[in-house]
Amino acid sequence: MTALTSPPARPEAARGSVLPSLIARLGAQHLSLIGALVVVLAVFGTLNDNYLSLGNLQVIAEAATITGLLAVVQTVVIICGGLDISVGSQAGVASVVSAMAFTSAGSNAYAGIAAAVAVGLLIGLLNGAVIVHGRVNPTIATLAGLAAYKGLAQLISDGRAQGYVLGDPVFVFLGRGRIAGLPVMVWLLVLVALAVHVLLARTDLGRNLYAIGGNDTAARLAGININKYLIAVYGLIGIVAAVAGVLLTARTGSGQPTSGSEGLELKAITAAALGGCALKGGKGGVGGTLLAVALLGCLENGLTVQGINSFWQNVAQGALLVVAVVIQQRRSGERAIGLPA
Amino acid sequence: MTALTSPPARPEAARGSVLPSLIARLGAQHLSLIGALVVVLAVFGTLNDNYLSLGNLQVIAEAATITGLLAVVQTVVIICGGLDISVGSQAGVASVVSAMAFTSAGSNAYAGIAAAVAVGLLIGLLNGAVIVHGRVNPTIATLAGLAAYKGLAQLISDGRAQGYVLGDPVFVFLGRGRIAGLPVMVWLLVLVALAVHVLLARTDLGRNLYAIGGNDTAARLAGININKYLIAVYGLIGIVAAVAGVLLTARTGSGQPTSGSEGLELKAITAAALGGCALKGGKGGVGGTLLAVALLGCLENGLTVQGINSFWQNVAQGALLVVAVVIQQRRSGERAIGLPA
Amino acid sequence: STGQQSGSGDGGVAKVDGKISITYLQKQGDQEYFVGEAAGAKARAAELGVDLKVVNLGSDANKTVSEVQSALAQKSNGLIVVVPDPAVGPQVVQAARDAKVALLTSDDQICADGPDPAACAKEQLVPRIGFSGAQMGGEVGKRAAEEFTKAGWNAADTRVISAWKQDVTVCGDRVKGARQAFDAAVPGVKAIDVATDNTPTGAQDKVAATVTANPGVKHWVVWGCNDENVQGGVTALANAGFKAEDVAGVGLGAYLACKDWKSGQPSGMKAALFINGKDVGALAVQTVYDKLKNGKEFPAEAFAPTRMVDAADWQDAGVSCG
Amino acid sequence: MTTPPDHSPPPLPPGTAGVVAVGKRFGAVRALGGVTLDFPGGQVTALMGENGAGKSTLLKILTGDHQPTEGHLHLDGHRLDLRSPADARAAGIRIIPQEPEIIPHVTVAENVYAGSLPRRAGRRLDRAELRRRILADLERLGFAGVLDPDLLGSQLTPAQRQLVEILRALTGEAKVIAFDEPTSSLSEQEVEALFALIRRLRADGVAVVYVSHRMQEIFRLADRIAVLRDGELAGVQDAAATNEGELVRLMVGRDLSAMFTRERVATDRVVLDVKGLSTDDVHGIDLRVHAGEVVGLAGLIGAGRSELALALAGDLPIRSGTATLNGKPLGGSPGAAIRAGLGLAPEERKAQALFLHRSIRDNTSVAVLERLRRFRFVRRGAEKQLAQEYTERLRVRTPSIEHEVRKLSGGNQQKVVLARWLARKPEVLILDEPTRGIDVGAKAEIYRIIADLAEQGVALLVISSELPELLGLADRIVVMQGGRITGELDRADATEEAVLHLAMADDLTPRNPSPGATS
Ligand SMILES: Nc1ncnc2c1ncn2[C@@H]1O[C@H](COP(=O)(O)OP(=O)(O)OP(=O)(O)O)[C@@H](O)[C@H]1O
Ligand SMILES: Nc1ncnc2c1ncn2[C@@H]1O[C@H](COP(=O)(O)OP(=O)(O)OP(=O)(O)O)[C@@H](O)[C@H]1O
Ligand SMILES: O[C@@H]1[C@@H](O)[C@@H](O)CO[C@H]1O
Ligand SMILES: [Mg+2]
Ligand SMILES: [Mg+2]
Repeated sequence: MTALTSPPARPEAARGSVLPSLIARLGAQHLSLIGALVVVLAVFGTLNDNYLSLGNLQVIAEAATITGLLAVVQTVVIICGGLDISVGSQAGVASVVSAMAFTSAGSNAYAGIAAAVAVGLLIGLLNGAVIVHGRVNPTIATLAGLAAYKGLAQLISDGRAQGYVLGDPVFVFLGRGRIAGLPVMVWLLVLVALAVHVLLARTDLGRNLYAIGGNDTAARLAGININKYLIAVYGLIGIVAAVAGVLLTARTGSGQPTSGSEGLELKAITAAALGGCALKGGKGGVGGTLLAVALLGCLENGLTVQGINSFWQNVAQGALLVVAVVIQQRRSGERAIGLPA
Repeated sequence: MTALTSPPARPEAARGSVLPSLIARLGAQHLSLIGALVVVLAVFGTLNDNYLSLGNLQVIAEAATITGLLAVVQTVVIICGGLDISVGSQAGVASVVSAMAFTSAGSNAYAGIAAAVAVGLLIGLLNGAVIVHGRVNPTIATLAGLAAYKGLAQLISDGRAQGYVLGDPVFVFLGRGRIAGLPVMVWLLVLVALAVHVLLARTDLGRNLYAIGGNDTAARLAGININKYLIAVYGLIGIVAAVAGVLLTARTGSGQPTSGSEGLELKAITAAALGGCALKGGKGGVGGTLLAVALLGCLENGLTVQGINSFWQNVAQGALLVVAVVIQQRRSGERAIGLPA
Repeated sequence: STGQQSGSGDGGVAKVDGKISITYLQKQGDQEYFVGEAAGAKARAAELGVDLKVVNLGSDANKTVSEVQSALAQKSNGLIVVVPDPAVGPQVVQAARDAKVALLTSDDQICADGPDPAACAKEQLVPRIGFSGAQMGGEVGKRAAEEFTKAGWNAADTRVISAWKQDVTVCGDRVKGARQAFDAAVPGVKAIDVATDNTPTGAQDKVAATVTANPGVKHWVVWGCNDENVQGGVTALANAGFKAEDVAGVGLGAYLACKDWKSGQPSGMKAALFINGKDVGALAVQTVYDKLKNGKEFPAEAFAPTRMVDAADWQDAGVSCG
Repeated sequence: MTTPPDHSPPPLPPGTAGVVAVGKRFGAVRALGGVTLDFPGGQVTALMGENGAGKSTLLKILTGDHQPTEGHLHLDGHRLDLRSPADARAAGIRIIPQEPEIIPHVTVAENVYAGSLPRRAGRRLDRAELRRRILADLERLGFAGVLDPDLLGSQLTPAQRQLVEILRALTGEAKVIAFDEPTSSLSEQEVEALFALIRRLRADGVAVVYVSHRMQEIFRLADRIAVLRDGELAGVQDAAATNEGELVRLMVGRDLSAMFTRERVATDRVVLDVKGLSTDDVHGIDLRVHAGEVVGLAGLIGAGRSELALALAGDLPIRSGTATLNGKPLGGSPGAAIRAGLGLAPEERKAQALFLHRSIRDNTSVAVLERLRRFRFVRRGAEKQLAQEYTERLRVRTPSIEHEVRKLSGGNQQKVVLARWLARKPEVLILDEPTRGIDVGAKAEIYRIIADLAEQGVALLVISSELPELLGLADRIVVMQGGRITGELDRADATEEAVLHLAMADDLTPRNPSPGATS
């Protein structure tokens, strides 16, 4: 198993034992992110004794899970040259659906989850179809989805939190359970991230996704059925966004039409971009995205723990984003728009 | 004078008298937008007697002004291959600054406006510098700006509305005045739109912006100083965003750190994209963008006037966005990602 | 111009003979409380045969101005407004007066000639059906103090979590009110301000971080801008392993608190101030109707009934729990 | 007979530019090292060398696009520091780059004058003047009928894009003009016009630098020939005093076997059968290619060859007629065509074929992944082996197969495109301008691979604008003009004249560029 990052530019490094190679690979590609993460951990760890406690690290991980899930699938769609701005709204629909189906199936959690995933898949396929068959630019199509699915979630829930799932062992397990000391939610993120990483880095499907994002004409002429891939990717997003919605329900105890899901798209896209995805496609990987999710999560938690007011938090987050990317760009030596080499 | 739209593919059409050519050109390029606009006006006009009244049309125009201003400058930056997601936050800073400077200069409106524009210019130049010299992708840089400038607005205002400008004739004139029956705000939009149109379509500066966005390597090799242009464009955005912020203050009566400016970036980008700007640069024009602003404004007003609940409004707006773009794509015959011709 | 007239003295407003049309402009129209308020208003409008439109302003002061203008262009006879920010008040008042249309505010106060209702001359305050943020906060703080005392906790190992979105003015008023009342009753308990986005998940994440950063604390008091904040905080504490008896959450709204109570499980959500949005909406519509139909003057201020409820009595109080 | 680089007297003519001890590194790759070379005014200096030898890099340094890591430039006896292409333009140095850079949504006229658009007071664009200028320049340079100034950049064919670059470089005052493989996508007619132009430039005292892999061209044009090998100057020759063999030896360091020849191995089995096929711009095509046969497709710019290839490959809609491969119908999608056994190495490597940010390995294996996978996992070992094999056979100059393709020289990128399709081994292989920008050594290898494939029974359709190449390779040459087939020549009857006759059937008078001074 190689590192959680984009398919190796140098597979030699993938040999040898797992951990050192993973660290070596992640390190080389994401030095600025790792540097920033270390600085954040060191600063807040020094300022506050409990920041680096197991408990707080778990809190950070749990808080980052839903964003993390959406950032991982955002990575996939960005790699193949698209974007999904509607993930937050999709999660909202799924959250409401899961709680309502749960309730109307006589408190059956599996019914709730199944209904949410089914609806998520449908929405994802609809996005894909609009983009592929309607020939709509992915940004615009999902911008429309952002509004439309939010409205949908509000309509079916009448704008109110729906149901109450904290009496149900399955939902409680999802929201609060632990396996081997790690929150169930975090396990879920790890699972999804690993699966997507393997898909991207090790399978021909993943290769083809990079190809599509790198040069769609070339991909088409190489025999790749771009339309099918795009629809499948948006379907996958729908499913994972539904899982995120179910977790939202499990965490808050009820189905939330907008609360908790609004703005998730921006967080997910920010993480993917900070993690090294080129917004024009063809580049990026799960490893970088997860590092970025971790960095943003640790920063937000640290600022909160230090009691920094939310206004400063905004400033700090914006500044960090720029600094991390500047370092990254300098290192990669890539030319941004119009600069001399 | 040619039409308010992207540069002529066939300059012959630009000859002849102004109005017919304008209509012909707008018509040919934006048939789906015009069609959608006509449908919207007809439907709501039939349903509601007051919808097409002069009063209501003015209300629509006034309500669309601030979005319109930002959409016009968004058009410029999209044409040259960038993006500015921080325009809303910039307007927020300007709004607060205008009110606070007004107050501390002993109720001097000109001081307030000058301070806001100066700060806007500074922020714009900072964005440009980060993108050009920091080599940061414009999306990420201004995503960071979105957070940072919002935080800045909140910090300087302590998160509260600032000052009170309704006793001042200048602000009252900006917010409520009319010239020749048209609101001053709308005149401002017309002025800015015309200036930007002339810049884009009629000056070599504008043509260079199309070159930069269409192919930055070609532009660089042609000796165009891309860095200077980008910094100037972001500076221009800063200034226009500041004007939008001043209008926000004039309209609401005080400096608003976030209220009224949050989310403006998405509206501006939506309008530019719907108006025909290709998000990858090199294409678009003021005419299409203004049409899109009008369409979105008329739709929103119509839905509200009909008493449609806000949840349905979300669904309807999303759906219309998709439909308009689908029609546009079909007509232009452009191939979206990977589609057979 | 404006200075002459008092807030309630909108003398130009004439009685309406035919069908009355009213526009209800609400901030945060997708928030649970306001969804209820709109439902109450619509139900009463239907009873009265009034043509009612409800408009969601979100948190957009600029849209407030646009929508007021739009409603006036539509020849609405009366406006009921919940402003996203009180500073936009004078603009709303001005527009309504110019058009000689009846203006009532609900929930939050506005001033005819200045941005800050707290600094407003009494006659410049616009008539209102609603509640006072400071007063509601006061009740929350009082109840929180009672819970603290009843539980027998001490100041040393107890902390207060005060959670709100820091750029929402009315939120600030509420938590300040809570703090004052609480401190007056049980001085010396340290409070931690937690900046949230006013959503349950946002509050949950922020409170979770705050809790791990304060490991010595045994008991927690939680209040905030609304039920979202308090419910999120209480859930975070439950996730962090605090038992229900070590947490005293006092909600504001009761629409989320009731879900815990309905389930019958032990909960850190000990009480909540129930504001019946439905009643507020209905009362607002009724008041405007009476004025336009019968010429009955607006009362300067009519407070919606609020009531502190808990697991034992929420159903009697009429909290409907979706 | 290597002449050592030398720029002591005799004194240099005015307008001479040059590099002194110039070197350039890209990370670990040394593209150029210590090159000292003059480009005298009023002479054509040809620059030759294998793919990746450093030719484009040298030109990019000369034109301010790259800054040298060592050494410096001079012009007219003064040291020159160029920080950008704008600096170079201002100094009178121009380039026609190897890859045309076109601005998609503006007109040809604006493309040509980008950066120096005519304007009136207040920076207002002077459209009338722009039009006047482009028409005059098109006329002056002999491209009047070939290029509509109102077309948008996105509508141009590769040849037209190349013409735009030529126009760009030839407008305004220039002292030094560098051509980086300008003819690789031009057909005879435009090539002749270009050569006439270059001769005029030389007569006007311009220092012309000319990069090409085509020996014929070099000997027709050049006064001096400089050869680069592995980033170093291998020698400078007087064109009149050298020959092909010597140049090849300088370039590759050894002799190459004589002219390529191959035996006919075609069978009677029809593999590709096209009947009455029409697309939007191609009409009534009847064409058969047999197993083991190499059919050459000749024609001028816009004759419709590439369009036919794309239609067969499933990427352009077929309006009427049929095309079958071993009886299976073609059309639908590129994927379907590939599964039916057809492969197309397209004409435009950057736009249509390459994943510039991916490795050589990824680029080579993309069309063969389904043979390289177990379940859906790519077998890395097999993949590496395949990429390694073709990289070596085609002599791709690269530090490793993991190198990103965008970092390769133009010719080496072209080899990667070919590697992909040669590795796929389809039953019908269409190669559209396969040797565009490829050096002599690698060309020979590609011809050998084509011959091998034919021997294995593959049916090959080769599109090329380089007639000698087609004449050497093809068993049969089919000629197109205006979207139709105008004739077919058997190997025995095929001569350049015969092919050109068919390609220009209606218009046999070559259009000579109108005389007149260049600036
Ligand atoms: N002068 C022209 N102006 C615009 N489009 C042209 C012109 N000539 C040809 N085309 C377009 O080019 C396509 C046919 O050319 P195609 O590229 O297939 O020809 P080709 O023989 O391969 O020549 P080339 O050497 O240019 O590749 C058609 O789409 C046609 O519309
Ligand atoms: N931007 C770059 N990054 C890394 N390496 C580069 C870059 N540009 C060129 N090189 C390397 O520099 C060397 C010289 O390349 P150059 O493009 O100058 O070759 P060339 O002689 O023009 O070849 P061709 O005939 O194929 O065009 C090659 O090894 C190439 O891989
Ligand atoms: O958010 C609160 C809501 O919970 C209700 O209390 C009414 O006022 C709003 O500001
Ligand atoms: Mg080259
Ligand atoms: Mg061709």
